[in-house]
Amino acid sequence: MYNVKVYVTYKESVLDPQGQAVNEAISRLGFSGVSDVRVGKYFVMNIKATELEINRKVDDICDQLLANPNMEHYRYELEELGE
Amino acid sequence: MYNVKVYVTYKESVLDPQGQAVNEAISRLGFSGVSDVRVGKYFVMNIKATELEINRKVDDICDQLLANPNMEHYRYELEELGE
Amino acid sequence: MKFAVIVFPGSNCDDDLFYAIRDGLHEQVAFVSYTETSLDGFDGVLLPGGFSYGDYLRSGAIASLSPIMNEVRRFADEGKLVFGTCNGFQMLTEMNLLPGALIRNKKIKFICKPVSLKIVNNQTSFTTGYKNQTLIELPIAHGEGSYYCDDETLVKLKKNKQIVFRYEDNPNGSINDIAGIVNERGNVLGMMPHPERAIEALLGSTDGLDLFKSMLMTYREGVR
Amino acid sequence: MVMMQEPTAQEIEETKLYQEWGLTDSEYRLIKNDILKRQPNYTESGLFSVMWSEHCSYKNSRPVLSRFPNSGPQVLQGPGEGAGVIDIGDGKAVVFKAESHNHPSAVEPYEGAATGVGGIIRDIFSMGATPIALLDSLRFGELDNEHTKYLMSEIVAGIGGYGNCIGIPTIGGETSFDPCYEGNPLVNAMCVGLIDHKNIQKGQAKGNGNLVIYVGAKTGRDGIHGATFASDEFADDKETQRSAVQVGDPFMEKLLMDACLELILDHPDWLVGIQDMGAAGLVSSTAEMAFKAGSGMVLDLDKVPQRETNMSAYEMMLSESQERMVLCIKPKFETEVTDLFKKYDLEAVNIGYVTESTDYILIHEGKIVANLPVDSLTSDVPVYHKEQKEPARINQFKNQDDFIPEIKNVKETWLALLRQPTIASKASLYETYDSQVKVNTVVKPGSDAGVIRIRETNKALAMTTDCNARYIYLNPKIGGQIAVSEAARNIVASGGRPLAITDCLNYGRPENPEIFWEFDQSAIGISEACELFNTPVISGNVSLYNEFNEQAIYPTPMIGMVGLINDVKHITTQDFKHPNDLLYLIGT
Ligand SMILES: Nc1ncnc2c1ncn2[C@@H]1O[C@H](COP(=O)(O)OP(=O)(O)O)[C@@H](O)[C@H]1O
Repeated sequence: MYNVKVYVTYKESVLDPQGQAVNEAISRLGFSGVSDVRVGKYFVMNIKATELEINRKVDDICDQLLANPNMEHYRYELEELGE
Repeated sequence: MYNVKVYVTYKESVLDPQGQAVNEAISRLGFSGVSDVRVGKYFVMNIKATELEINRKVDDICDQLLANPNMEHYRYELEELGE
Repeated sequence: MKFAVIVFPGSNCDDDLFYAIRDGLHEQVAFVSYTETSLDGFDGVLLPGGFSYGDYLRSGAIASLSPIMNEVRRFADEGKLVFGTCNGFQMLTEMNLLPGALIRNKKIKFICKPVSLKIVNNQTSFTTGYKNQTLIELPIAHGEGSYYCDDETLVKLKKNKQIVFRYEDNPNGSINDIAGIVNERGNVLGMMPHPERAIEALLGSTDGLDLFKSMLMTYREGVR
Repeated sequence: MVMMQEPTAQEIEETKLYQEWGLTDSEYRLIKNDILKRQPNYTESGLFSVMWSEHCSYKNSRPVLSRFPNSGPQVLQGPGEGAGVIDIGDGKAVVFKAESHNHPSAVEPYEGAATGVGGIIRDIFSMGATPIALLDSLRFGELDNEHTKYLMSEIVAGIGGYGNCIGIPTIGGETSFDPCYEGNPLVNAMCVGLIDHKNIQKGQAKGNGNLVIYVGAKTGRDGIHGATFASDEFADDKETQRSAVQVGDPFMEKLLMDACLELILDHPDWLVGIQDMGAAGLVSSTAEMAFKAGSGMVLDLDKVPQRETNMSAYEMMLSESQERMVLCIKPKFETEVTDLFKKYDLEAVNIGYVTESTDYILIHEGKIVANLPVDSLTSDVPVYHKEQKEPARINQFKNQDDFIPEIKNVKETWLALLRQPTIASKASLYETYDSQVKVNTVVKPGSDAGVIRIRETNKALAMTTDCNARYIYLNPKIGGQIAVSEAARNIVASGGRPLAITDCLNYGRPENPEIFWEFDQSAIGISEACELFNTPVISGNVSLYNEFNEQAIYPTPMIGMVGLINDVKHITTQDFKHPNDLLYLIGT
């Protein structure tokens, strides 16, 4: 069993209006020196799989569902949980 | 200057309809053994601050804007970028 | 001509399309569930707006994996007419039946209002009833309607005359003011505005009716 | 996970734990000495505390509400059920109600507003009606600080987020700004539905042996004591109250709505009663259903679908998880009902049955955890006649000279007025609501009232929400009359004839005699105007304790009115149509 954390963000070339809005809101709150805010999605899940299978399985789930390759990138972290 | 990654998720006891929908979709795609999917938000940004200030600054931004402490948890990672 | 309106869990403009065909176009129309696997007997497919699966992952993403969608793909591959509006457009891009993607509106917020559109290509199966370069008014109602594609795709869209509608006053940040596109073959149209909500004068505009009439004309003359 | 040891009945009495849940000493004594003739246990004390809260029992407001006219030949269902019902001819009727979600929205503005909309929609479809429109009524502090701007944009996004997703057009509302709402914004939502007379449902659990069925989302620990929480005021330092956050799932509600309507419309013979789980969730819905039918009920809590582990009976009964309904069905149709909901990917679970007695019995882990007479929860609640006192300001206003504004430059004054957020166009708010989905919207937000045509007839319905709280602050009785009159004018100006009203009565703490006076006086004003317009009050909602750091809001009784337009040709809108058209001023 693995605990899997997946991070999905827009590709660099894609405008991120939410990131911009958050950046502006941070400034309006009076915080200075904050820039380049990007907003993405974050998924946490448990997956049953062997060490051999797990990367392939996570890649497949990301490619087929969690990220849209036309506009998004993903990366992930695995943590083995034991049984 | 720091590169800051903030992860915001619902507290355990809060309903996560997105997580549910994604979990079911993963199962329908034919992937077995995936459970407890939770969906959160992920923010990446650059922040100008000294080592002494940075934690306080990120905490403040999270408490005041990025997370609602009534229903969400956050955690973050810092990476020093130099000037 | 017999139209299928595909209904997904969370679709909510299925009625809008149904009435447009039945009461506006006076043709046959039936709802088809996302669980079905056949489109036998139908001549056109309509993918409705709404929030399939709550749009909880990305708009249209989960719906595009439904059983019926394999059949929709086959239907499109045969050159038959497929039309998606709003959430339907988002599904078509998620399935790669149309290029690009729809992302959050530039100003983040959901927008519901009438907008002016220019007919950029009236030589498609969906627009023969319109005159080129004329303006029509259709409602929009979306939060993730900003059309995005990479430069290469945009060049191709222009070269192949795949851009069908452009916004006069871009409401959502779409690249190149794109409001609707067809596939290369010209038998699949996706657009964010809602022609099915502009069928009756009582409700404000009838500019959407010609789109469905064009589909009917194309069908009668044999799909080009 | 560490399991909390529940306090014993004796400990609850000794430590007066019940006080923390909102029960007074005398209420506790009434329960112990007169009703049960024993000490209530932990679960039972919890049931009493929510069912006897103002939010569920109207124990403070009932004497005031009894002033309202609520009958008439057009009224098919007055207050008492999920929503009121008014005949509109042709075998059809209109169903509507309004509800407040002020406190949840102050804590988590997006979800608070969204779940407010979700709750009022359930009230409408639980009557058997198809929801056709939503309206809202919003009050914020002045837009001069980031927090108010944040509240406004999140609340508006929450209302739109829910309505847009479920696919019910939001066609009207009102928004105004005043410093008195700064710490306690008001979020009132109204839903209107359409029904054929023959389909009108009741929230009842009747017939020995009939099944109690739970449908919709699983139960979690969210919103426990939400009803008590709505019956308490806010202060900066009360962080502990702020655990009652619920998240809305409009997608789930869309499935639930479609499934319930299919059951009601296509299989009336399977169904005995239906009710939504709103404030005080499972206990309130089931106890009311049994009470209305004069029945008893046995519930097996182990069968309740649970989202979290190790939930206690207390937590399950008091949870306010959203998107849940209770049905009472005939046992021979259990499989059919389960299958119908399965088609929508929803669970329908048998959690209990109706009995001939009037005992309300809860079983958890094989043990009886509560055994109470049903009436003790619903009708034995003491009714309080609160003290009233005219606030000093009222007399002061009476003796004050009329204010005569001095206008030096008409253009500047006019522009300054238009710049006031309360007067300025609200297009930037209502354009984030899908006002057209389902293609029946003839008049969208931006005119006097929203108008929805009724398909397959020539008729249409006009609807509006109105309240100018300043007038009520100045003179509650006349202000109440003005609120109803304004709503009526908006209906008439849209081509309709007023039919009836619903309301959301928002005030401060009723323990303050001046506030109670405001409450009562404005109800008198509203009643007088309703008599005159022949618009009975067919449903509504009371929200008290709207205070922040002991500063109460203006008395704000929002009026929601619906009117009938007999022919779509009569629909009128407020905008100017042609150059050289003549303008008339009518009235005084
Ligand atoms: N929160 C809201 N939701 C929907 N529509 C709104 C809202 N606030 C204002 N409106 C619309 O804006 C218009 C003006 O409303 P309001 O500010 O109350 O002015 P009026 O005094 O004309 O009633 C109305 O058509 C109303 O329906």
